[in-house]
Amino acid sequence: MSEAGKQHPRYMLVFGGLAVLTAIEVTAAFMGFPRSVTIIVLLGLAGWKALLVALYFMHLKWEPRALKVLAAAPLLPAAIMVVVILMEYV
Amino acid sequence: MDWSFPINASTQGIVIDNLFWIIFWMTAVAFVIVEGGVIWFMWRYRSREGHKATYTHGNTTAEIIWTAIPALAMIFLGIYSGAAWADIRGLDSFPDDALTISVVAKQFEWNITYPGADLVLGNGDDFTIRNRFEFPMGEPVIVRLESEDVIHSFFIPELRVKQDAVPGMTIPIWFEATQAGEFQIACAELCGLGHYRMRARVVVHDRASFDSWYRDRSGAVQTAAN
Amino acid sequence: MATITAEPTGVAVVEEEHPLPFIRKYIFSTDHKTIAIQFLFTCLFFLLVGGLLAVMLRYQLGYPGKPMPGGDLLPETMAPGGIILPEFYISLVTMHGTFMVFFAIMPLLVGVYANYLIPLQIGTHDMAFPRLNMWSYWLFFVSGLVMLSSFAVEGGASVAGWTQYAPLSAMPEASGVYAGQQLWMISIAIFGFSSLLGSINYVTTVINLRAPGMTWFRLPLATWSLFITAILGLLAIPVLTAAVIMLLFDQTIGTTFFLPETGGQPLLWQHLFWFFGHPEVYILILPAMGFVSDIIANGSRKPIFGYHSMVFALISIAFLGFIVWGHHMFQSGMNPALAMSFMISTLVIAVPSAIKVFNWMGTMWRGSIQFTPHMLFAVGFVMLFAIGGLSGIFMASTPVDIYIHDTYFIVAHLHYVLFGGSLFAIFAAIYYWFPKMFGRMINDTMGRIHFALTFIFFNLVFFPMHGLGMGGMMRRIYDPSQYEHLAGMQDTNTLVSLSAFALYASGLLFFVMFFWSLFRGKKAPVNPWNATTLEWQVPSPPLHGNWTEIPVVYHGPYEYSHPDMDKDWLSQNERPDVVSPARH
Amino acid sequence: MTSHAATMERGRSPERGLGVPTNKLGMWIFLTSEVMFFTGIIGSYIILRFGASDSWAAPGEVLNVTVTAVNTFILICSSVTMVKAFAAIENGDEKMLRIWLLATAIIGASFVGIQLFEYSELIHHGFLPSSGLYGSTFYSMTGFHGFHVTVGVLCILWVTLKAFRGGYTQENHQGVEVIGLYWHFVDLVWIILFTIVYLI
Amino acid sequence: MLRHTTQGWVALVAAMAMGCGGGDGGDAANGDDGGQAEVATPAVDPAIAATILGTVSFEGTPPAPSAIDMSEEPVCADKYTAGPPMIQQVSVTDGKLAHVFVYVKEGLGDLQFSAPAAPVFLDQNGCRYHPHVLGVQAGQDLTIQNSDALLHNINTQPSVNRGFNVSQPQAGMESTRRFRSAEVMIPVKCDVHGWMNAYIGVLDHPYFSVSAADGTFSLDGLPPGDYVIEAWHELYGTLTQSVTVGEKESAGITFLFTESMAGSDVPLGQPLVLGVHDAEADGHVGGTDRS
Repeated sequence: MSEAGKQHPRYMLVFGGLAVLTAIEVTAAFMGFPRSVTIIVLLGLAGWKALLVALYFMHLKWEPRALKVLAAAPLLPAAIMVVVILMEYV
Repeated sequence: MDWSFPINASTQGIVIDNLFWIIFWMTAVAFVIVEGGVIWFMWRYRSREGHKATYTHGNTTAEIIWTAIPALAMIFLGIYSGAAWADIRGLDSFPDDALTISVVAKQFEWNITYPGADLVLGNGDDFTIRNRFEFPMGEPVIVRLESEDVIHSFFIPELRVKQDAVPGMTIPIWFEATQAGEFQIACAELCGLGHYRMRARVVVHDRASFDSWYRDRSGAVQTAAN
Repeated sequence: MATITAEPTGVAVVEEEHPLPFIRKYIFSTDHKTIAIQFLFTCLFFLLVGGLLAVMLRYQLGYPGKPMPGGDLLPETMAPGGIILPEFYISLVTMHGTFMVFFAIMPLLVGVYANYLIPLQIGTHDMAFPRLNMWSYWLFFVSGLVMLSSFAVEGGASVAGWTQYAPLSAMPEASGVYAGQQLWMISIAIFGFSSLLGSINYVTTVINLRAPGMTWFRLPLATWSLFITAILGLLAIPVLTAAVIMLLFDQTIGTTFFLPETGGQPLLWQHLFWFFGHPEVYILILPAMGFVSDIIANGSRKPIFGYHSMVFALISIAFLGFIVWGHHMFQSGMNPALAMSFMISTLVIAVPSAIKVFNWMGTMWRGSIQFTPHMLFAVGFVMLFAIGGLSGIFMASTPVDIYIHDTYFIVAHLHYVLFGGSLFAIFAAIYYWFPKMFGRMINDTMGRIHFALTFIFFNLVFFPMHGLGMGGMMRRIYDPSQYEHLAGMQDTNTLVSLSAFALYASGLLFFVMFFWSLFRGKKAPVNPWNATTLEWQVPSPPLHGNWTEIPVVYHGPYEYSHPDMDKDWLSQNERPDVVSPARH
Repeated sequence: MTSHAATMERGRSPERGLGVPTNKLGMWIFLTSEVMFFTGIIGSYIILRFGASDSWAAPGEVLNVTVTAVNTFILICSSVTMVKAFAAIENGDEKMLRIWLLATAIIGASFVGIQLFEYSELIHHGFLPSSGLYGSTFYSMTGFHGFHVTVGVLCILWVTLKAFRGGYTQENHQGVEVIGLYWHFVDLVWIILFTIVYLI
Repeated sequence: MLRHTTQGWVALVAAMAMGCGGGDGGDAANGDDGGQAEVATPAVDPAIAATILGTVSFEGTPPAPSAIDMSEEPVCADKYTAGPPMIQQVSVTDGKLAHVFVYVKEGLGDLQFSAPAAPVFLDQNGCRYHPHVLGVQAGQDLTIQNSDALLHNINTQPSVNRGFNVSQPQAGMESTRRFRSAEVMIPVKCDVHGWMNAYIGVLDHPYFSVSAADGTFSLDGLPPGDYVIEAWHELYGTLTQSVTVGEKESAGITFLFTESMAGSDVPLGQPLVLGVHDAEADGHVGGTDRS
């Protein structure tokens, strides 16, 4: 099947990463940083974790480029939708 | 059958009507080219014995031309409309010291609240009239639109004014009437079974008659208050 | 001059290897062709329903407050003594829009022809996921029935307009409709899932199952447009599904997404709806453009003019479709600065549309045009779509939209695009592919008569609406005579109504002809229109599995009137032995 | 344009188009539309929250972050067991496949269980879908995610059953991979939800 | 429900056939299917039946009536030759209060009464409801008529019954609806004319009455026994009295509303538990205005 089959990524390493990041998130949320900072940090961490899952667990890292593009495609309209509607407030 | 606009009685109406006719003539040209072309081709190139179609996959020059021309037209239109829009609805287009009137829509009535003797809304001496909207011509009027229940739309055809009234929002619009007369507010956004009859009387006064009307109305309210 | 002697590749299925039992063959079939035909019949039924609703509401507008003939058959809650009640009128308006958009036009374009054409035109056996395909149909069927049943429940069908603007749609105490509103939401949620299954199928199939040699730029434009459409559906319809479910929650379990009391936002609904709704508009027109491209090339016996720019126009329209939705909301209280940017993107989208129109004309130019019904309808599409596109420019310009927004000018515009555009293309497609689908021919003369009647009455119905709109007649009003500025327009409204009845009648004529040809039409040859695309290389109708040996593709889809050939068409799968005529 | 030989070549290759097996491609395409579905719901949440931020309580006040953090960890675990299952069958180890799949199903189910428990607690304390925007968005987002997890669990159980029947081999195990993709996607969505719903 | 549903389908089919085929539109008009089981009435023997007669009087000065601005509705305005119509929440004529809904709140035990066949009428005339306050028995037909040549809509907002919101765009139109269960009071309004309002009291027994202009009311044909009688007014809330009547007796009671009661809770849409003595029987029922 997909090339991933031959050389397995170190799943346990990724798992550890996710666990640690989650822990960091939970603590960071209650450190009492200024709200804006907290939000940025948390979103950053969440994005990182999401990326880990997508790249390693979903093997996107080893997929052909076309599939990477296809997987990322909906993020564009999604971003457009949210950002544009948020412009109501500016 | 009259297929024309109702008379125009506002300053923004002039802009809107001009723009409408500009677009009308632009599209009219395109209309003639397309429809005329299609019909002529249908006749000119109808299949006949021993006549074979020309084998071509296209012509880049032609395509560039008929891409560029509409593009230019649209750019022109965009700039023109953008400017006009800014003058009518732009946040900085609002006059500073205009008579401000609050219009609250509900199924299926327009409640118009006037600022009372002190000409400031919300100072106790405001008075509200149901389905009757009176204001002076020749000076800008600001309307603060609200809705109690569902979405309505504040539409006065002769003034070329239309704006939805959305519950939970206060939406200001301004306009300036150029002639006195009696018109109607119509609801232009489906708001329920009474939508088709959600109308109110609009009376545009000249300054003098507006003053007298306003005086007895607001005066009346004050006596009631005392 | 060298003459091409060509011999086609691929072997079509000629007899069913293992015939299926009735129920698997006709009811729960997984054959894309059977499913397409199931869609066809269901959608034609909903088309009739939607048209009937239109006839009723046109009666009220033509003869306000007069008892409608046969109206006394309706219960007292709809039309006491045949007099249509305002609440029934607005539910007619709502359901007319709903049925036409969701249950007639869209599935006619996508459900029927994406299913039928894609596997045939790309040269494969069936869809990538035939079972999902079957589910897609049956879910559609259920959602249609749910929508239909909302007429029968207490309080009647939805009255909030097909756009279901909150809070009217979320407040039964304001609309007077309880179950009807909820059924609308449920039905559309099911519908969303159905079309999701469809889209997955179409996209996957086109990407992965193309025949050898069927490169992206050898795809017929019909398939191209259906592919793009499927992508639009994939990305837009889930948003609607989410939105209707949230609205359903507002109606039932007391959430307040769109109710202002606790900070909910009515405008959010409009944004979500139109974020779906505008791509939806292109879902409703792109396939039509694809069909028309195939048919005009065939009917003019010429390669399509500017194939590549046609494809890129499709793609750019689809992409722009995601950033123009705000032009439905210029007067909705949306931030005026936002309106400005939406206006620009909207005007931009006019350009690719113009390219397509001119390319169709370029295709007809110096062609050898045949006056078959499908060609007539395709040309009719070009003429009427052009009008619809041009009238769209008026409302794209924000200041003008202040006046014409929510007037009959909009109604005229959208019907020129959806009826004059999509539905004409659908008629063209039905005439064009009928022989392939059912193995019988439709009588040309009958077809031409149907075209003439439809074309004339269509324009009589919808062109005057521009005038009504300029006069300031609002949409969805039950009785224009209530307004001074509309008082003078009753005769126009009556004319429109009468023409509308005639238009419906000519529609009925089509149905008669359709079913007559189904049983009595003369047998159809394999390739009655001398067309080049692959679906014309299999028997009419094709059998389950389409091909025993997949064809190999050598040419673009529109090799008509090649100078080096005696016959004036060259099928995509014909192996040229002397020279390759593909010159681009 | 490509020479005929080239196109034949391209045409004949077993995986045309993206060079991805059809089932997998189908799942990925389905996931793209799932992204848009969740955009509809999460996007509404973001927009509403921008508009009326005062209707939200500070993190931890209403919602129990500790329990949910544990739950998040559990879901991540289930993702790991899922990839383990996939890795196992890629090496042809059908026994481990069954074990890992079973583990995934059980862990996934427990996630749903804990979420239901959380709901009952919240409802007991009077936090309902009808409690303003906070309640509306919270229950919709987590509810739809929970629904997706439940569906995932059912599918995994079905795959597990097939695995016990020996339905998957080293050569042919697309089913495992495809359901795996869905499962990881659901996990991914939760990672986002946990952050924006519970921590922000 | 089912009846209504079939009606709807008939409609649909009929519509399909466009003017051919059968099906009766008739009186499908149950905003609420006439649900309640028709129980055979244990006829209250007229020989022993008692009567409660009484008057409602008022103390203090009622709020000044204000004029209704009907200038935008000439059709209605023209019907008022003698001066403009007045909003009259409180109509007092020499110390007697009209528009008071008086009914037996407790004491009937578990007697069952079947709804009378004759409908109760609510007329819309001159953009006012006539009568302004009325009672109807659960399951009894309520026939709403439009005597104005313009659009009225009848928007009821009950809390225990299913509400309805129907319109009558033309003069002479009639709609018939029913309420399934007892509810005092159901507010009725016309959204087209904001000033139009009325109140409907729904009971599952026939012992109710509305005080006339002279404040009098009567509850006839009562079985002997002790009763709690409640008087309801849209502005002054409720008063209750206990009264005992023997065979063929005729007891007289009076209710006295005072100016000071203005603003007290006005119960709307209170589900009634008849027969059971509830704590609310002391004149101040917790009002729940539906909003």
